Amino acid sequence: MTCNTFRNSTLLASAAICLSVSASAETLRWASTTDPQTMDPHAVNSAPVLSFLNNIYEGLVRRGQDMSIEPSLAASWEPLEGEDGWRFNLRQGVKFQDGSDFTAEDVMFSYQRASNEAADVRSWFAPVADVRVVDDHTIDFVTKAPNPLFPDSIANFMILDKGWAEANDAALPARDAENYATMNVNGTGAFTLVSRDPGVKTVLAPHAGWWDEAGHNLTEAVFTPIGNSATGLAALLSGEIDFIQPIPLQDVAQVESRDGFKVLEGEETRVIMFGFGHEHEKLLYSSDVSDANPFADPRVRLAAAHAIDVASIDRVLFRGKIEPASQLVPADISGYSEANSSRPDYNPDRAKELLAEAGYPDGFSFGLKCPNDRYINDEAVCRAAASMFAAVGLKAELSTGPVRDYWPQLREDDFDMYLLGWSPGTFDMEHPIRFLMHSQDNDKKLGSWNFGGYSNARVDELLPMIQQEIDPAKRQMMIDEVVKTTQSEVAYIPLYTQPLIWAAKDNVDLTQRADNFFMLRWVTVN
Amino acid sequence: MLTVENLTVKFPSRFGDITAIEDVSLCIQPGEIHGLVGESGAGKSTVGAAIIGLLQTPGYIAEGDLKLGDTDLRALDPGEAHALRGKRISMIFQDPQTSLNPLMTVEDQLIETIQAHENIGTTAARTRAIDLLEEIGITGAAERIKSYPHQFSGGMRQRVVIALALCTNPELIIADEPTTALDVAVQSQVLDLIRTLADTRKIGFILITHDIGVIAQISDSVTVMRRGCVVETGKTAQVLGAPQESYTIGLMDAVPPLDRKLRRFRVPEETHDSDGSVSRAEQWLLQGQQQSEIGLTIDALQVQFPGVRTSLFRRPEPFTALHSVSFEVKPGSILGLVGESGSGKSTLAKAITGLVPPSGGEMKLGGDPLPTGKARGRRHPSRQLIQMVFQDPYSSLNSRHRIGDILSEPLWLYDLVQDKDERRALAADMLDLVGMAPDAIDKYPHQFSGGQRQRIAVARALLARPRFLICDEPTSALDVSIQAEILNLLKDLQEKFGLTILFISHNLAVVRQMADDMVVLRHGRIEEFGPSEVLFETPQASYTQKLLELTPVMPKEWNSA
Amino acid sequence: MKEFLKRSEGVWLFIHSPAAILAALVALLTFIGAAFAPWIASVNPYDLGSFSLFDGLLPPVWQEGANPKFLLGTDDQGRDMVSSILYGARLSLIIGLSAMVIATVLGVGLGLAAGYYGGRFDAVVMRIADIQLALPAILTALLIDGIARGVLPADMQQDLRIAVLTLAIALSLWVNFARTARASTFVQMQKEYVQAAIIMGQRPIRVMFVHILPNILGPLLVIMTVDLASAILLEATLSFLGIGLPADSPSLGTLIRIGMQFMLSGEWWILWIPTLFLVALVVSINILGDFLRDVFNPRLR
Amino acid sequence: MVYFIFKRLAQSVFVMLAVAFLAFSLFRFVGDPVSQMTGVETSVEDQERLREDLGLNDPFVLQFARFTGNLLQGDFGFSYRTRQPVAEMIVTRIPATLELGIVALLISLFVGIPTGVYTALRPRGFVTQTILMTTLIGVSIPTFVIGIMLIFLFGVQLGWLPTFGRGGTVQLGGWESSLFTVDGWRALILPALTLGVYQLTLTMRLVRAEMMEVMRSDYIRFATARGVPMGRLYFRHALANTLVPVITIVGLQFGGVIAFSIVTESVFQWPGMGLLFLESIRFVDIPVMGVYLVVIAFFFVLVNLIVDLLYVAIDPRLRIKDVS
Repeated sequence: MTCNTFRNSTLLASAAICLSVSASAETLRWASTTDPQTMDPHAVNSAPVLSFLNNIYEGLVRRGQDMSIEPSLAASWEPLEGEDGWRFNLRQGVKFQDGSDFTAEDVMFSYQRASNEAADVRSWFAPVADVRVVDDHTIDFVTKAPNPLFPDSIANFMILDKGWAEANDAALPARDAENYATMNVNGTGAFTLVSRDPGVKTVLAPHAGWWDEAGHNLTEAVFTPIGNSATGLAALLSGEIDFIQPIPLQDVAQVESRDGFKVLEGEETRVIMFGFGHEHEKLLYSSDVSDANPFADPRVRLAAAHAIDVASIDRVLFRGKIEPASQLVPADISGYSEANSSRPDYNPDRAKELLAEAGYPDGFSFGLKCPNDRYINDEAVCRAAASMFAAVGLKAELSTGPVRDYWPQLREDDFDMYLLGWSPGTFDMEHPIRFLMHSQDNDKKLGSWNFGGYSNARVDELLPMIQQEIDPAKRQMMIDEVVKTTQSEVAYIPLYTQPLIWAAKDNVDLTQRADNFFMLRWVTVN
Repeated sequence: MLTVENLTVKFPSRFGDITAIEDVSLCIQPGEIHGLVGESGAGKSTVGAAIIGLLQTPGYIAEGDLKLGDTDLRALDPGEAHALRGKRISMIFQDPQTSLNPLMTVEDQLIETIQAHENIGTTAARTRAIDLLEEIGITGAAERIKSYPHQFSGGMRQRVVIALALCTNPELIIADEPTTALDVAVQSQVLDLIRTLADTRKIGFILITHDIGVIAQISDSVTVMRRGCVVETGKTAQVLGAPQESYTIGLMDAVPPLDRKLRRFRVPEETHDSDGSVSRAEQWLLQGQQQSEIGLTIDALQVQFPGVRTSLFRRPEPFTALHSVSFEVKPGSILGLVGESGSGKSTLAKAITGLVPPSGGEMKLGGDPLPTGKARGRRHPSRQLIQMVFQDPYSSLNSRHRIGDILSEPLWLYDLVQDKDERRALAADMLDLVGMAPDAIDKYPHQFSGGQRQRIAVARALLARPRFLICDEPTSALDVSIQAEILNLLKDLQEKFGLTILFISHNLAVVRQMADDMVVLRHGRIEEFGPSEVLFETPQASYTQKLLELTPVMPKEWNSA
Repeated sequence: MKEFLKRSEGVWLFIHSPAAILAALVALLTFIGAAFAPWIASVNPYDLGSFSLFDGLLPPVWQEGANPKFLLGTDDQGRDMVSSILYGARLSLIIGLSAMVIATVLGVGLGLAAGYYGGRFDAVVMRIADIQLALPAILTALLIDGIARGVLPADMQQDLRIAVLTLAIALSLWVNFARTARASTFVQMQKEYVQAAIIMGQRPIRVMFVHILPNILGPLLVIMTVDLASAILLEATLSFLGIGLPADSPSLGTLIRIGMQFMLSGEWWILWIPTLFLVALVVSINILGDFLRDVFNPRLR
Repeated sequence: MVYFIFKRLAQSVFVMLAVAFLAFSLFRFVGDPVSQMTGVETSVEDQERLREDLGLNDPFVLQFARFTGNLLQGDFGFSYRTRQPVAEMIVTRIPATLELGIVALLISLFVGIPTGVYTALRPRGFVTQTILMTTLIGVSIPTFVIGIMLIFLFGVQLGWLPTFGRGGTVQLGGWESSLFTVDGWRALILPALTLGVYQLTLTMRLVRAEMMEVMRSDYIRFATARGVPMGRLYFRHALANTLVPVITIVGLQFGGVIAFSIVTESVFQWPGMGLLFLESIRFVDIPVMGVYLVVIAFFFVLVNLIVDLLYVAIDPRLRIKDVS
């Protein structure tokens, strides 16, 4: 490979950088904003951790470049006969990175570990009634009800080596104190951990005994978290890193204008939306309406939807890189309701009419809460939206804050309207229905992110049916009904699908997956 | 050796050049001590600075010739001038506390100076330095040379300064107020040393001072300066003994004699001619005399200050500033309190005014016990009855307040006059009484000279209608002629209003002019207490005798007026 | 006459210092612009209805594609940069000035009292000052912000963001005042006019504030200007770290924080115009501080 | 002397305890650690259980007592975010911050003192005015803007220096140092410069002011009158006497430098304590924040103690008793 094709500086100093960067031909240096908090695949259910660890650990199933489910540690699976659940036929001859064999006992152990109270990922196993080891390479997951999506939902359920974990006193995920698995790994995946300096640098190397054919040509991969996006961009442009995810979208032009770099753009699966305090009796932050909650009226909610000019948000704030959203998942997610793919148009006059019909011809003021460090341009979008609301008489008192105290505020019902982004963990429409549309029900663990308390009996009724329906057509019909209902009631105002923007040197070939996971096994450095 | 001819120094300012000294001519021979005397602002220090080439920027020599031997000092470039400094001309400053670098040992400073002008090894330089120190009276110099300046007492430190000026064998030393900061005894030693050096080493000295006693004692010749000009110059005995100029005559008249008590000083122009009518302020003060003259008795007063704690386990030794001091200020009299620095004079004043709590003994004001320290409430009558005039007129008046506000404050505070306008009128009258123009009332303190400020301070004290006045070195910061005026004023007021005064001073001659009785204080103990005339004529304590002996005086016949 | 000359010394020095004149001019114009922002600015950037995203990212008039309505262009929300800067300067100055005033009152009060009473009280005040110094400004800001969030009702928090930020900045600045006031008070306590006042039986409050305070104002005035500059910068830094003001009521610091995103994107004006403005303002205030220092301390001339 | 140090230590402990208390009292308000520790799919019930396990539902005083008690026993707890021992996390980050702070300080001293002396001796020169104005502008630009500007100028456009991180480091008995490799030094230059600009200006102005004062003192005039060579006069006599106030302020500021390195570290992705602290705030990592604050307070009191001892070393008046 050449030292640098993007800059022909004759300076010694810059040459030195290049030498250090390209000391080993197939080293990939990459950066992202957040460091994975832990190397334990069951301790934390967060995207940075799962994304990173998917390079080291593997699940029974995995997602391909197009997000489709494909066999991984399970070579195949089929529904159980006579009871609800799935049988997984495990792949033979798979070895962990320390050389020990992969068996059904490891899956069993990992299941117990991941479904333990100390694990943050245990919600994945809520439908599971029992797990049985059939033989060394067969394991049954018995579910409480028919669950056609179960294999899809455990793509991030990663398998640890039982013997290794027990020998190192890491049989359970670390909850308040660290254990061996926090800093050490033993997976079956394509890469293994060479060294880790949390928050500074993590080095990976290929796992020589990986069962699958390596689609990459790396000998080493070095990860550095860079929190400040400007610094990250500078690091890429100066050649110190080969790849960064994400870059700010306003810098896309800058990267593209330079030789030797490329920008990878795509749509994430995350839909950004506004939510309402449906069940609130009155507005919390209003200076003119104190005894009622206008947002309880669907006409007001629809007026708010008509007030938003997504096209302008796209043009100015996102430079044409977002897709307007009509429902809570983007189009390529399973269960997407094609039948309900239109969203309320930008129509301020109609909005004013609706407000007048609802009895608020002059509008009213209310509190709009937004995070300022969670989603791309979250604060700017809210400011723009507030300005658009104001144009139809909806005077938003905007309050933005870091996500660390944003969630508590939402949980405490401290809002009139709020911004939320949702990425379906299972890549299926059922996920947002379960978390965002079903009535809040702590016992059944449903509607846990339905902060506004939207409640529709028919939706509640349909959710279990959707979850259990095996026939795709019937299932889609039910989903269409849910989407139609929630659209007509304007349960949420879906705004757009968040874009995914990565940048890399020209000589790096990689795959951008819609879940924002970066998979080293598809990287080639030329 | 040194000839100064028609020297004029100017300081450019935004109002054009200000002439600091004009047309000054001097001539100094080897071994001669030439006194340069004058009141503040006379330009004496500027002459010294011009000769050694250290005029404060942006001052410059506008005219005149400066010659040291054959060297034309004005023709030197900065490098040559700097090389000449120390080598041929050196200088001694007023305050030995500040003129030595506190961070370097005496040895370093001496060796550095010697080596700056001579190509000489460090060992040789050290030997020379030690010899020099021994010569000027520092015993055990070989050890003490290793010390830092702060480890020497004031007099010893001034000797070190002299050694530094001397170590390069200069032809001329300019001594700028070399003894002003020193006590009488030390002053005498330093003056003797200068005399000896002039005689033995044939060094010419320019002795700049405001103290005519000092000049009289050691200088061979003298130049009297005033406002940048030479008034009179010549042999000391001739200029001071038989002054020709009226200014010099007035100056000599203002010098308080040690050997007798004058009723009043003869002041050239009496600043305030009283037309005989009784002013309103005077009337007001006299009205306040319901209480008759008041005395102060001090019995076994002891003051201790806590020492600095240096150990976790030992309580620090307290420092005793006053050891069981007892004396009495008779009603309507003036008691003089003399002592050298550190004798406890000021502590005593602070104890009486309540600033410092005594650890033992008691005080009585006019027969009533006087509460001490914090026990004395803000509203205690003594707060009004006892007033104080401070040493430094530049610091005793709040520079941010107008004179009117300063003077009205006691009237308001003690609720003596309720009406604001009346207070103002009375303050103006009081200014008149102390010899100031009443229009001063709208001005700020910095617009007045030291003497005028001291008058204002006296006026402020009077406006409290006090019966007992403490004057803590009220004239030591003033020029002699001003001192004479203030002393006259105090005498007049005391007589007129029957005040009782505690007059604190280090200057025996001044005390003699003022005091009826006298206390001599030393290291916090009373050496002697008695009627002042008796004490001056037949001192009993050896300490008092020594003090009287060492105070520089003019030959009797000079001060014949 | 002498009085006049003494007074006019500052004036004389001033008219002979081009830097001071220029700085005063910049500061004065900023103050006027900030004070009259609601009347000068074409739009009110706090009024969400007064601007539109449609006008977003327009360049300054001298660049191609500009709209003459927006002299210095618009930001990503379509806000007029000129108006934003005027309002931003207004907010920055309100915060800076109030923080400075609070810090002065608090610091000078404590410093004066510590210097006056000395002893144990002094020791306590100085320990508190140590604690404050050991808590960096950002932490103080977090602390105050957090307490306000815990104590104040929710609907007041947003309105009080400015007050909270101001208080946080003030708290991290007061120590400087306290130390200076204390040291100066120690010096003044040795002066005879103070002793005279105490001997006369004046109330400590009067001695401190009527007698001592006017005499220590000089150095305090210098610190006040320097700290006004630091307060404005500190506000900018806190905004950068995300504990400053919300983006819908932008101060200069917030404008710069927002502008940072556009550093490389070609919309240079969103970052550099507010930055230049801030630098000009802070430099001017600092130059005036220097000038005051020279006036009060002739030895530095 | 021993008593003096003892007294300072007692004061230091008090200050640190007070800082710990203040710091701890703010944690309740920073946010909810549990919502940061768990994923979106975690049930409310599981969150509540975690909250209980961490003792977050206990009364504030109890939480503080537990924190201080553990601290005094040397138990610094575990990070909520990474589950690592806090002591280890902080200790591994200390070298980076200290090296950055000290190099910034050294830059400020080695540039600030000479320029301060120069500008004091030639107060009216053109060069002096230029230096004064440049540094004034330097301190008027927010640190984060300076940092990013430097990165893009030297890192991207010129390509001379790295844009982030510490570069090559060497392990020296647990102390990870970047001072022993060329690479490390290259990485250090920009952040240290960014952090040092303010400090430099302060030092320079302070030296200048003090120097101008000292140059008028009697002992300098006396030394001039004795013909002491100019170089010696300026440096041995004048500069030495300006050091006491300079050390006071520089010492006081060093605590601030360490704390303010938060901004610099965040801009340069410098793996020091400040960066760790910022991450901890984001994740409401209470144990890390608490220990960080106590460590900062410790550095502050330590620096103050060193400053006091330096006084004694410099000024013989404090070292040797006055005999007179």
